[in-house]
Amino acid sequence: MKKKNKKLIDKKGLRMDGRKPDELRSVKLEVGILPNADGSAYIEMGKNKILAAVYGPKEMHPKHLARSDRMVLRCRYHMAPFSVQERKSPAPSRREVEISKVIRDSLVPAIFVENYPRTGIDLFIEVLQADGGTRCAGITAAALAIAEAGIPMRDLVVACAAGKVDETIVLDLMDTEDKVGSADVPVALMPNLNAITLLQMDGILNPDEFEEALNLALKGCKKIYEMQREALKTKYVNLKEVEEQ
Amino acid sequence: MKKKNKKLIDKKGLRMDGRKPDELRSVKLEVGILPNADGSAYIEMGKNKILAAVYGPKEMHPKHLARSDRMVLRCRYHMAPFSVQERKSPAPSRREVEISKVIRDSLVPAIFVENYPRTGIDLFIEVLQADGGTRCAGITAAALAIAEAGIPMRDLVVACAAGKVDETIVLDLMDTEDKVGSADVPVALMPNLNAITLLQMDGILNPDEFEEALNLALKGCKKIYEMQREALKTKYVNLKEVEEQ
Amino acid sequence: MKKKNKKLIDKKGLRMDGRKPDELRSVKLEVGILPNADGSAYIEMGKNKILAAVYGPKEMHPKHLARSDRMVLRCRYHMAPFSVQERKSPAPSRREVEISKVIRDSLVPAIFVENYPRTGIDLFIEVLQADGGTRCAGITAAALAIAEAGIPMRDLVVACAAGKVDETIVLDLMDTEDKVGSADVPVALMPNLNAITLLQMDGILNPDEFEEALNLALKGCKKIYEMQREALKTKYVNLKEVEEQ
Amino acid sequence: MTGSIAKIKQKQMEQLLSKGKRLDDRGLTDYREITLEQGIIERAEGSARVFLGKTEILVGIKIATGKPFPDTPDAGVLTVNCELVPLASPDFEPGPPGEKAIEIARVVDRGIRESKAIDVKKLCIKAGKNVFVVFVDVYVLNHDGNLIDASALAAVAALLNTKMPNYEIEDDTVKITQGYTPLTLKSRPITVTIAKINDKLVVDPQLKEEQVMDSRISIAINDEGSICAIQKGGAGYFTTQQIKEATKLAKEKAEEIRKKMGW
Amino acid sequence: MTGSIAKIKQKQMEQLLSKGKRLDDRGLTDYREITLEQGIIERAEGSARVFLGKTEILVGIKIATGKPFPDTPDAGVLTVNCELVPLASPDFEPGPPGEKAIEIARVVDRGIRESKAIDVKKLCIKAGKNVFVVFVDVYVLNHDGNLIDASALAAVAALLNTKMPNYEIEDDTVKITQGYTPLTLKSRPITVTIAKINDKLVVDPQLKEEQVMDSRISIAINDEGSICAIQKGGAGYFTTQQIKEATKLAKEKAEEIRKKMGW
Amino acid sequence: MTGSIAKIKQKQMEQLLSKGKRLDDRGLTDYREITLEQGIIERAEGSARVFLGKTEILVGIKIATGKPFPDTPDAGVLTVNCELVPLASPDFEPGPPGEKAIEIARVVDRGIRESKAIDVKKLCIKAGKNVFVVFVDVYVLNHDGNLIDASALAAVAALLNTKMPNYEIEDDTVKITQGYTPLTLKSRPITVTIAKINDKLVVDPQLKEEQVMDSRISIAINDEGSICAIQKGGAGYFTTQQIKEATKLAKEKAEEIRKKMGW
Repeated sequence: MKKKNKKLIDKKGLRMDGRKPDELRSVKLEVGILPNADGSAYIEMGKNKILAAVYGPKEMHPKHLARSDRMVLRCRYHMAPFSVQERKSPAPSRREVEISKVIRDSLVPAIFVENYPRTGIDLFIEVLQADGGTRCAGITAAALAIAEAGIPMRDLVVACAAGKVDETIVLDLMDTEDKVGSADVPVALMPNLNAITLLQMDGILNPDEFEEALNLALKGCKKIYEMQREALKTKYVNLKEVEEQ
Repeated sequence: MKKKNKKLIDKKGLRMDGRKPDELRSVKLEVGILPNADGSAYIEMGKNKILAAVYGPKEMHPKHLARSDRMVLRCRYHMAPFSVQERKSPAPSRREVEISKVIRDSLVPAIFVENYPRTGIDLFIEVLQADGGTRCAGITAAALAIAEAGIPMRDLVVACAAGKVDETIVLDLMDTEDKVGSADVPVALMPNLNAITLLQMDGILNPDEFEEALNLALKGCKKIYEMQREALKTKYVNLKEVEEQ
Repeated sequence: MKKKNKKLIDKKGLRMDGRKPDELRSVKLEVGILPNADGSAYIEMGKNKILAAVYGPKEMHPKHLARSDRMVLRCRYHMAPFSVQERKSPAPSRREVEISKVIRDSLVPAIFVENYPRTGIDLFIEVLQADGGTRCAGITAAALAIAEAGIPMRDLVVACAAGKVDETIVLDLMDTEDKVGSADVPVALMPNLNAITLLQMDGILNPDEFEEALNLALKGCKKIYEMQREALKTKYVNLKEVEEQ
Repeated sequence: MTGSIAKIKQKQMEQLLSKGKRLDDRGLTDYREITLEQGIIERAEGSARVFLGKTEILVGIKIATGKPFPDTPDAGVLTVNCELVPLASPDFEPGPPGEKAIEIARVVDRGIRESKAIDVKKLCIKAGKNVFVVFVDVYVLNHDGNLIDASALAAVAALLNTKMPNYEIEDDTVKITQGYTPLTLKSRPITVTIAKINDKLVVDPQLKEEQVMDSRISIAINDEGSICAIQKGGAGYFTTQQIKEATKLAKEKAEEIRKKMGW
Repeated sequence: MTGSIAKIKQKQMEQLLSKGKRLDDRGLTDYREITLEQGIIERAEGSARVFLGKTEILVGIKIATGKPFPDTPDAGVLTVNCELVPLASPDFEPGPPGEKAIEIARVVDRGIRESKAIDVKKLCIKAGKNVFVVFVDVYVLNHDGNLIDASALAAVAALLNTKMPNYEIEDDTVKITQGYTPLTLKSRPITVTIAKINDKLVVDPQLKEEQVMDSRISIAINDEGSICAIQKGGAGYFTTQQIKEATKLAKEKAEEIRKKMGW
Repeated sequence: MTGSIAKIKQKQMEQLLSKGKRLDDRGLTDYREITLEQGIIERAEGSARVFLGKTEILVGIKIATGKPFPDTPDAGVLTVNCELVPLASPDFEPGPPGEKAIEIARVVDRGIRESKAIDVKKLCIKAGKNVFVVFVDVYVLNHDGNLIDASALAAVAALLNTKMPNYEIEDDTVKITQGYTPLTLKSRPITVTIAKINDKLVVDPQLKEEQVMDSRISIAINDEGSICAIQKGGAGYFTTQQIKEATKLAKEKAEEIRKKMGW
């Protein structure tokens, strides 16, 4: 349900948190922060705080889930009970099941799954605090975790949403904009292949508005991609420094 | 709980839907209506609308359920959420678990299970609309589905209930008669072997009344058996016509 | 929550059921009472009525739970729905899961698990009536059931609680003392090895009180151990008599 | 039991049966020894333990207050649950009730409900608001066959032993007061199970007989000798003649047990 | 289907597609035959059955009264559930809905909810206390691909066929009265699924096409031709250009279906 | 870890221990480095993150209103839940809490409850009707041993950081109003875990030590230096002498941590 009472864009064209329509929230990315995981990353995007970790490649267990022609990616997107306003039961909701599926579908195209038959990797995304756009932020972090695990990738994957609030197409909706606004379009992109691997929409947009939102989301993706590269670089520079000591 | 307020038999000895005490509801049978199943059938009996489908014989999965000396029949009787007055949760109720078991026990005697060790067949009965007597109608349809799947049978199985309403022994109780009446006796029969494979009773009957009800139910079974044969014949005539084209 | 309203110790220093602070409730032990089990025992301790049964040693099922270097003990502590004041759902509660674990940890040290690799035994403890101290009484019965099953043991295991009510350290708390008292310390002991295999505490005790309670519980254990030996002797005398007939 | 051993056992049993004998020297229509104790779980509002040979069943009754079902606002609630407690048999596993436990619970429930043993109207405290809920928990402690008859008997015995809490209604809230009133039963249904083995009907099958039987039929008989529930089980069949024989047998055996129980 | 057979099939399909042809002789942007029946489940407040080629979906609508969500006290509740009934395919297993069924339910839900087809305010009986709950149960009876479009179509058709119970409020309690009032829909969203196979876009994929497709996109179009929900699925990707093509195609096909349905 | 490798590791560890040394150069009674951050989850009413060496625990506190338990109508509700989040260890699997997670939750709960850290009477809004429910969710983010101490510490730290919503009662309904009031704790229990390896007692076992330990004992100490909860774990035993040593050690280490935390 979308309500229309609140004023989401002020007279100066700025949003509730002072952003311009095409402005991202502040993003913080860290790679390799969970010692036990084979790969891991942490993202803050506005007030979103999300961890992603990868275990594998490894033998599939149970075995009947293995595939003779490719690696299997299992994905669990999950919200901590304290990540949202009303405490969420830790049992996976239908929403979490669906998001786990679309995130998996958004990442598989970037992995050379056909090169590692019979193996599997487990991806876990934990939302510690949610503020709108968690699936996109989760994908952005997950791609870094997969890269850190040393799993060969065609390209990184980066995700960002655009949408419509108060008749304006805006980038990277925060929680209130998502709930009260009139449309939300999350998009995931393999930036060098120009391939869209996640696309969903909620709300109502005419075809022109949709195209505008899609293009804005893609722009957002490309900006975040630069930060992803930076985060990976930082990680490996640090690593090199550690090794050189 | 059986209530006694309603008048279920009128002065002319007719029932709420105009039937005589020993009269069946109208029955419609169709064989082979679900393209993916190995065998399937559809029954309408009064307002009951029920589908039955068979998959198999096939390897049992999981394997430890296979039996070295016979075929295993698994059976799931299930009601659609919209099949009854108050929406039913799709999770199997205790009632559905029990009925699945007695239906299985009513059909196994008709199958040459000893000839197909280590295999299994799955039988699914879906009640799309319920109007009393669903287990009997389900058995009648299921036997046709098994036959259509080409699984060798000693005999068909056909089922029908009798019971007592307003001090009268009646055939084939509909929903209100079942709920408000004083007894219900569902019976399944292998008609050529004269073998009773399902027998249950709810309510109170003295031994004479019980015998009367049982005999009436058996009569009903034999009538429906003729319709079963007709339905199979129609199916194979149609098939032959298709083949001859 | 511990309440302090009730008077649990009277002017003569006696408890609600007339016991002295260091007195056990009456204990009744029987060995070998469930014909199907490989070993079984029954305990009454005050109003506690508890059955324990052992199946095994046997092949582990499912196999991946087997251990190449030892026998696996599985333990289920469970309360009958009618064993407590308010009917308890038969589904295992978190409390039952935890108690199952600590009981298992209290018994494993007594079994030569390293001598029987790849095997398993199942221990079932059913509380038919609960009156405080069920985990201790359950352990005492379970050790007898394991012994009766012929599983080689280093020592028996015997358990008893001590605690604090109305500023007094008391032995073997019954239900009201457990709920209204200020501390409860269940202890399990291998009496010949002087080895403590279960130790828990609820409530508040200063270190001196704790030591006093621990010592009192150990005394209680040693008394019950004599009854355990008696019960086993009775069992085997009876058995001999049966054989000689 | 593997298939081949089962077949040898079955042969032996069939030879005995053809001479009118059974493994434990009973006649074809004899029950095993029945022992009944009532009130052994003081915490429960009612309880009974039944031994049927080596089969052992404990039933506990708990009474709670709750809401009526919307379609019967003036009736209390009867709930029967059966647990095949894993200590009763190597074949029972922990976990929620499977189809076997559910069938037992539902057959026991049907016998009590259809015989109108409990006057559910009397369990109503305030129509549409508060009623008593009677929980009948059937606990199988040792399994040596014919769980249905032993469970049904223990359930009725436990109900006969049940005390209902007294209560007052004060300002629309139910207050449980001191003391108890016995629950009165309007009928004492008795369930008799008959197995068909090699075309012979045998009463009260023990476990080894159940393992080779074709099928079984359980028939509940009320105080007046009428039938109040039937359940056929097992992957075999009965002829009409066998059904008639079984109902006659059930009536006789139920009267015999009723006499023995003093009901 | 094993990997190698799948590869041969895929090759054949790709050769056909490169000539603009499909396995069943359809054009790339053709739907299979659509058949719609409404009102076939009289017990339900609304129902519809859709055949899309051999894919068969039955949707039943049940209306209940319940409490509103705390954050929307004056709005009724819409609940969409999807069951991949095991008789519909050898690949469906009994059990609670898995991710595939949940995705279908949520995509159908989104199409209805976001198009504002149902005025949930009109389902409010008494704010904060009583509202109508609309249960949309999607029942897949035969699976031959494109379950999303068939389910979405059947759900809207069933809602168009739904009658709401009349009621009165008496002393703060809701009383259902005689008769019904039709549920009016403010929009009739139509969902169009387009699969990408070997870089070609094909409308309404059948099962064999789904088994080899790279990915799919489902687009719901409302009465005004606006987009009201999108879901990309499958382990492949789309280019921006393909997305544009797909949205254009979806709009055309939705209009075509709308005309056919007379909506 | 396979059995043989485990045995070699165990040998090495035992040799070190016999010299009073540990794998990471700690003394037998030393804790690893403890880092505490509070308030990092702004959405939660309270939160804290504890690092104990590489072990990482995040605890979030959520406050809700609910009904009291019937037997304590004037007391709020404390609920502790522990999730062994699968990203924390290759040994953790998704799914409902198993016995390990349940044990941690219950030991953490016991420390808080038995020390009377929270005055549950103050969580009562209207006796018998409305109370506050305090959800303590323990989230294990990296597992390197001694989850109990780290969880217990993070839980108390998160509660110390918790703000309770203000409220008014208007016509029998609770209305949450602007602003917050800090939750005050009456005690700050600290839990100390001691493992027995090869008959030596070591404080704060890391994961590799837990894998070879005989058994462990966790002891919660309140502000006054009294014991408020104990849990022995692991398939080994303690002598009476070792228990006495462990309780003494626990008291010392708890005071040390209390000082470090400034509690």
